[in-house]
Amino acid sequence: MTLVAATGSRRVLRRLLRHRTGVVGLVLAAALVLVALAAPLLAPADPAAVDFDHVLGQPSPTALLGTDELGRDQLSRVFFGVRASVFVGVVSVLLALVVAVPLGLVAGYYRGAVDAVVSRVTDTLLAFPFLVLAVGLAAVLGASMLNAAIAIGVSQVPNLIRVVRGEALRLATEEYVAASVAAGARGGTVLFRHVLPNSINALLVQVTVAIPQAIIGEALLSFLGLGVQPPTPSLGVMLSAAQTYFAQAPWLVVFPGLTIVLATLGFNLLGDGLRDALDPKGSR
Amino acid sequence: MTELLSFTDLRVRFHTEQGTTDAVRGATFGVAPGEILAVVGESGSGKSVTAMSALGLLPPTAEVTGDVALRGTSLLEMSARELRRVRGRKIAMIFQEPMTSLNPVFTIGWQLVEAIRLHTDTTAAAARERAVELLDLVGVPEPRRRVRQYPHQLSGGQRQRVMIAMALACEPEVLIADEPTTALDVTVQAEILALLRDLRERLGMAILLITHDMGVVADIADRVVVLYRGEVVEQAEVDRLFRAPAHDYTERLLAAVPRLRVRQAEPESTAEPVLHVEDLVMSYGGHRAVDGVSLHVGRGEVLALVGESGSGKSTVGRCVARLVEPTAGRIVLDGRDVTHLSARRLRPLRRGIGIVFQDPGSSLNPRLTIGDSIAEPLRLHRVARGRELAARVDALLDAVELGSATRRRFPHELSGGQRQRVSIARALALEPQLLIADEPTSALDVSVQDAVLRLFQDLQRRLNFSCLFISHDLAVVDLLARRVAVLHRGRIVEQGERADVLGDPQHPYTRRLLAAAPVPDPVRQRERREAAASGS
Amino acid sequence: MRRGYAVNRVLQSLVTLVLVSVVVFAGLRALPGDPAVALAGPEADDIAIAQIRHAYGLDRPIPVQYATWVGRALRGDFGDSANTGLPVGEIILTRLPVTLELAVLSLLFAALVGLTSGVLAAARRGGLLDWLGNGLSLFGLSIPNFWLGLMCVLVFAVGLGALPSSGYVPFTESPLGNLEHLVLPAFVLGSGLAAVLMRQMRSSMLDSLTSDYVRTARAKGASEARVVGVHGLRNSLITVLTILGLQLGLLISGAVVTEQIFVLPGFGKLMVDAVFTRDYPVIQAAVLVTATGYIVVNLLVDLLYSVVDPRIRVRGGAA
Amino acid sequence: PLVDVDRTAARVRSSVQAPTVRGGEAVIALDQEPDRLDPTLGTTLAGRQVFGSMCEKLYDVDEHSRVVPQLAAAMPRVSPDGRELTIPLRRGVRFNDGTPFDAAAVKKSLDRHRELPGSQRRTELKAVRSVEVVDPDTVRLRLSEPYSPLPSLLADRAGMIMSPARLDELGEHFSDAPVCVGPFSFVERVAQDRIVLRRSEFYYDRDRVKLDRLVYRAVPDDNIRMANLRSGEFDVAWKVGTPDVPIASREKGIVVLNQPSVQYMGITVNIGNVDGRPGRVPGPLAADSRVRQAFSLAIDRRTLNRIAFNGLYRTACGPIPPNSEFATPKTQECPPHDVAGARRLLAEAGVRTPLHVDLTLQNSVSALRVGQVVQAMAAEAGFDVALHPTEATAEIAAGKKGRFQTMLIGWSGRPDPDGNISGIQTLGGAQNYSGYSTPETDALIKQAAAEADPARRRELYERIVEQLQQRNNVVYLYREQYYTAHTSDIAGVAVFPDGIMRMKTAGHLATGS
Ligand SMILES: Nc1ncnc2c1ncn2[C@@H]1O[C@H](COP(=O)(O)OP(=O)(O)OP(=O)(O)O)[C@@H](O)[C@H]1O
Ligand SMILES: Nc1ncnc2c1ncn2[C@@H]1O[C@H](COP(=O)(O)OP(=O)(O)OP(=O)(O)O)[C@@H](O)[C@H]1O
Ligand SMILES: [Mg+2]
Ligand SMILES: [Mg+2]
Repeated sequence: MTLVAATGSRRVLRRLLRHRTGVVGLVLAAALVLVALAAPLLAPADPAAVDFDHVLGQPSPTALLGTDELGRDQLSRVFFGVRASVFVGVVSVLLALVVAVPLGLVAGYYRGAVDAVVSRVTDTLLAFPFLVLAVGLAAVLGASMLNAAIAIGVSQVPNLIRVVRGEALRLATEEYVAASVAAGARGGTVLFRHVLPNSINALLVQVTVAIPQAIIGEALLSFLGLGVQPPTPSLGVMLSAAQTYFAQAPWLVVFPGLTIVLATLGFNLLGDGLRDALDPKGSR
Repeated sequence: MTELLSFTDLRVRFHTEQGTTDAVRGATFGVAPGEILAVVGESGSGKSVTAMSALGLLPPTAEVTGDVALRGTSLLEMSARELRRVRGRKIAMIFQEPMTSLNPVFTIGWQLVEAIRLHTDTTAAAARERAVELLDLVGVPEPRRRVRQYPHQLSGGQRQRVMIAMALACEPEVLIADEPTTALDVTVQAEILALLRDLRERLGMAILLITHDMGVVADIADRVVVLYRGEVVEQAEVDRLFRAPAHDYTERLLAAVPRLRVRQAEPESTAEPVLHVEDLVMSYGGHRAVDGVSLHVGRGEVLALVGESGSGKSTVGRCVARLVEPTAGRIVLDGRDVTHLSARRLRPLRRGIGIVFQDPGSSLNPRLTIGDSIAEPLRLHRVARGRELAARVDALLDAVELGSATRRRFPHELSGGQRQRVSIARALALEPQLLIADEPTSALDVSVQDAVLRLFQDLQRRLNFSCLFISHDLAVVDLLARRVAVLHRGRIVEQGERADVLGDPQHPYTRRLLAAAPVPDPVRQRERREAAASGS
Repeated sequence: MRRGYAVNRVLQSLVTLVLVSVVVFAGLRALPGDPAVALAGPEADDIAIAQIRHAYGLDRPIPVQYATWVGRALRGDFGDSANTGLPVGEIILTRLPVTLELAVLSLLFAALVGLTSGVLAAARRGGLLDWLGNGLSLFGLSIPNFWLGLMCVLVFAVGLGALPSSGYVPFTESPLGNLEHLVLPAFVLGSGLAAVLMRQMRSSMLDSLTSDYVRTARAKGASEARVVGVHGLRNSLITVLTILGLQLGLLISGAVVTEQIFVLPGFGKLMVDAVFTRDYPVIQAAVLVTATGYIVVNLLVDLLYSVVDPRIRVRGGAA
Repeated sequence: PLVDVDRTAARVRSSVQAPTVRGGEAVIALDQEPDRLDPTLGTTLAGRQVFGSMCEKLYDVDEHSRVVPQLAAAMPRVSPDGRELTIPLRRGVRFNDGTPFDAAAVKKSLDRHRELPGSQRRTELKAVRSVEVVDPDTVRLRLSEPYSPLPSLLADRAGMIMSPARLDELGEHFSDAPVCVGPFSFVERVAQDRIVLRRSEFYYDRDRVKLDRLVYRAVPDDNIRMANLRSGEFDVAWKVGTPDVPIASREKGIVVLNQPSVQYMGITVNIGNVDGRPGRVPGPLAADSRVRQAFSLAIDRRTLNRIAFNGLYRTACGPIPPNSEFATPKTQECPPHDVAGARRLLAEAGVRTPLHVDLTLQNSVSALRVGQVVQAMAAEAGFDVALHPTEATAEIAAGKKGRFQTMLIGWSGRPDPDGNISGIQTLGGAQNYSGYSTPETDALIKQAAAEADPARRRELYERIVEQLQQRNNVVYLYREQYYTAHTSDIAGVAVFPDGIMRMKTAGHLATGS
């Protein structure tokens, strides 16, 4: 987190806490993370415990969010679903960042041969649709939540590379970059202290939109057998399973769906808040 | 006297992280039709902020009270629509920093045409013609080629003149010019001042001229307002002000004005050259910006590089710092050929080179605090860390007359002059062997400039560093430099000991340059001007 | 120098294509699920499988298979679909226009909605428009395409009967019919992209709007619309352009779900079906087509970068 | 519950008849893209649906799963030793390109089925040693051994006869423009989009054919298929998802047909399949039949059907479907749901519980649902089942290679019991994924196939099923039921137990309303 260090983490936090929607985002995101961590404590029932006598039960005092097609408690499943989805969402994006940011920066800043190599490899990766990539990775890596995160992360890498590269191309022409070079900064310093912080806004947007995409993408991977292993739920898996019962039990769609919306909302609002908190010109 | 534009008890306060800053504290003054009012004052005294408040261009962090009125109509209470009709048409503004104030992605022709067509029903073609005309008017050479160029392809002075042309596009009633000649050499400056004078005469334009150059004040102003720490401390006719300054600060200000008086030659220096440039050529797409420049700077020596705006001074500086790779020629640093050295090999050498960029605004990372920007070179070369680092940063800030409170601020929260001083502090942080200073005092008022120059001399004596000093202020050159090189259209036309070049100029351009340097004395300046007018 | 750049890029593109073809060729063969088994169907016996393996040359070494394939491909022959027996080249040529049309329409929709709402949201930061734009975009981000599509079918086709629920009519056959069939798919496919564009546009725009040149534009007396729509926009385009370029490619291959819902005979569906049936000839050719698409689009984007931001054009090496 | 599902499932309805008019077209939605339209090479059920309208066979099955003549004029005459089948052909029949249909054409097609490299029919016809033209209206099949299931196999793709003219013209590429005898003839195929057929002028029974055109489209998603049926875009939708059946059945404007199938789904246990060859698989599940029996006892098939399929499928405990003429009470017998018994068996076998079991299954929503129910039920008896969703082709590859411990997989079913048993349960069977067989059972299976007398065969199959149930290398779970929907604007669409929609007599209703 060079960035936060560069601008003073305490200052950023203070500003974030004063940002109205940012706080809402922070609270939502924190709540999700908390639910993810504490799912076993919070869940009123075992998310895998079936009850074949009470399938597709409507929300009721005993099962607050109803029960699913196997009679499992939907509330508990949502809690555990958050756990899987948030994990995949956050980890995949982090992974993608770790790979894409350095490559994109280097390609955009140095251009020339490095750029050619990075960009062509990116093109190659992009040529494989997510599904093809996912099936391949599923085959190579085997099934686990972490592997799902890796597969999604890999598929997000080329996008992020191109976004970061575009920013680096633009920012490399700035005079303060020249100033830093003139002061004897190494490429890494220039990139991480000057170029990256100034492309943070574009990056934040990409990251915050990537999280819901990862959550939805995970459903597909789980379906292919790469993601969470049933009966462990994830929000995406719950949503795709509920599709069949849409007419009979709409609540099976509504609650996981709403939770995804909340996650999207939370991370995006947090992103907005961070953006403003990190922006020295921010007025609020 | 009816005032065209009047400021009444104007107060501007900025709400920032570090609390509130009172930038302007109850300023009251006005400018009459056809009047040229100079606003002078210490760097950071609120000049630019005052000017910008008139057109409602302050950032949202600013809280403005009091009133600014155009012909008695309050500008602060105007609706966005009404204000838009005033902007550019009735009141035009030239911003202090031309580098960042031009849109980087449009050609300057486009930007001029826009300024013209926003308020008049000119056809696109006619507007284009007019744009060329305007560029010509402000003395930009080859205007037809220039209209197709982008801001980054112009020199600092050229950009500044584009800003001027843009402001004049609609012949406004009031022109607010914030340091309009900082990047211009004196010959061009003289032309611009003549142009302003002419506009005033022809159109009765009122001009509010913010400047720190007392020579310019003496040359053109009718009246002067002196701002000090956000307050108007003195208002007077120009002659009276120079003759009998009433306020303490004004007195100090005038006393600090450097005067060009060509001091005696110093003993010939025999120091070995630290920097040696041979036949340097830099061409941009066929256009030779620098065309066979050779020069050398000895140890402990200050070489002043003067010359017309756009003559290639900054380009020479950039080449020497190896920020661009020259098209041809050789650059030898401390006996080492660095012309084609790789970035990695160059890096250790960079420690010994400090650079002050011509445009302080864009050379500071907007996301780093001032303290971090200044500390960067120290961190990079692991010179200091932790508390020691903080102490050194504070000392540097202090040396350039900025309080240590500035440390936590961001570049956009500073005034132009303050940013320039940050840039100087950063360049000096490593106590370099060679300093490349590109117009380092252009945005400084004379009192601060005085302090900075003294610091320079001080450091130079102490550290015996060499300096490539790019400037258009001949008085400053006279004060600092041992030798002077005169650049004209990419070539060195004259080079030698300061006393020789300034005292006995050989090349016609040098002579013109010296003749054009304004004298900070309104009476004498008027005489010189009249003499020149009758002479030509 | 520009021409040199272009030539260089074309050469690079060829290398990329070779790279892609090798990766897809080798990668496919590394997938579990023997293609011969897949081709033979679930109930075939071993002899049939062996015969199929032989018939498709799958028993030969991979490099030989690759060489044969490349040799034919260079002559424009991509073989026959292993699944349906139809010529691959022909299949792709009939599928591609559908998806291209869908992609272009949804891109138009997304650009129109996403960019304008992004610009408006930035211009009216914190205002009603900002809230509205953000709300819609978050909705667009978090609702899976599948659901949106299904809802659209249920509401507009089944419920209101206003639009057809499936199928495709070529433009040349009936322009109106063509549009009718693509309105919903384009909306569904474009909604996610619109949301991403909106967020990115808003963010870049907010950056531009605090800059000095925007202040200059205001000082000139430019209307707020002009300040935002011309000065701000142009400076925000770099990032947005990147996203647009990426998405155009994504749209082509990512149209699977939409094509599935609206029963469009598109390229995305072709590719996915091919993956699941291990229809090698089709996958190989299809991936090559997407790769070419990306290469072209990214080349355009790179060239546009320097048009949009002239500084990128002339920058010397950062020594 | 909107509808009594048990009653719905039991109420077989193969077609709805009403007066119809000539003309018009029907759009038929399949759940899968048909593969090659070549009877010799085709493998998919979707492909068979299309053949159903354009390629008639020597024999057909009727709604009671009985084999009846189609292009043949009568049931085959079998020689006393059972090694010769003489088939009289229908006269005055033409292919849809006008070529006359005769014994030579039949021989050409049957030989192609037997010999074309990559033929999918080779196994089905492997008992046939030669095909002879007796006279233009008669063919004779010589068999290597008596093989009773043959006529039932000739009631499917193996019995489809292709136009010899077209075969000469296109050879291997017959699927580019297939021509057979059938009520409809092939017009065009736009890959991944549609297959269009047209009413044939040459068809011998054309007077009963009402529709002018058929358009087949593939729509894999159940919901989308139904939505398009509801919006009027489609006329017929193959396979209504079980959750939707109760709703669609009550819906005005929609007719739901219901036909039990001959297929089954079960859990195959890998007992001796190591890399596709016989070998030793470790673990108590492979080693001890008591453990497998415990697994079978642990599963409550009725509840499984209720939970996973709304009770709309049928439980299955053996390979022979109840609608088969060889079904007897004994072959339909089911083990009880007996958790206590299962625990006891595990204890007897000395297994430490929970016993970990890996279950490979296809990554479809319904398979996953079944898997999770099984997981929960087996857990009660002491099995810890881990699910491994796998993509379909990879699953089959894993099955063939023995790379699984247990696998949820089924068999599409044949009208004759032998087709559901021999390939799966005998040594070297192409689908013997469990890698298990015993010489005694193999012999019995062979004997049953050779037996001509139905009563004797029934007896033999009772014994076979009993043995299979003891082996439990395949734990049979349930049998699908085909639910087909069409709009109430048409009538005459018929679905028989072979799962093929017959469009021959389908047409739009006579009255406007
Ligand atoms: N990146 C560039 N592309 C094209 N032309 C350029 C570029 N940079 C500078 N030039 C041209 O080179 C010439 C010299 O520019 P330079 O900035 O060195 O002038 P200067 O002497 O520093 O002028 P000033 O005093 O106005 O700053 C100018 O005519 C300018 O237009
Ligand atoms: N956006 C801002 N936020 C906070 N403080 C600001 C901001 N802009 C200006 N200031 C402060 O207001 C004071 C006046 O600034 P202003 O730019 O008017 O100075 P100036 O008189 O123009 O100086 P100079 O001659 O150096 O340009 C300075 O102390 C500066 O630090
Ligand atoms: Mg200022
Ligand atoms: Mg310069």
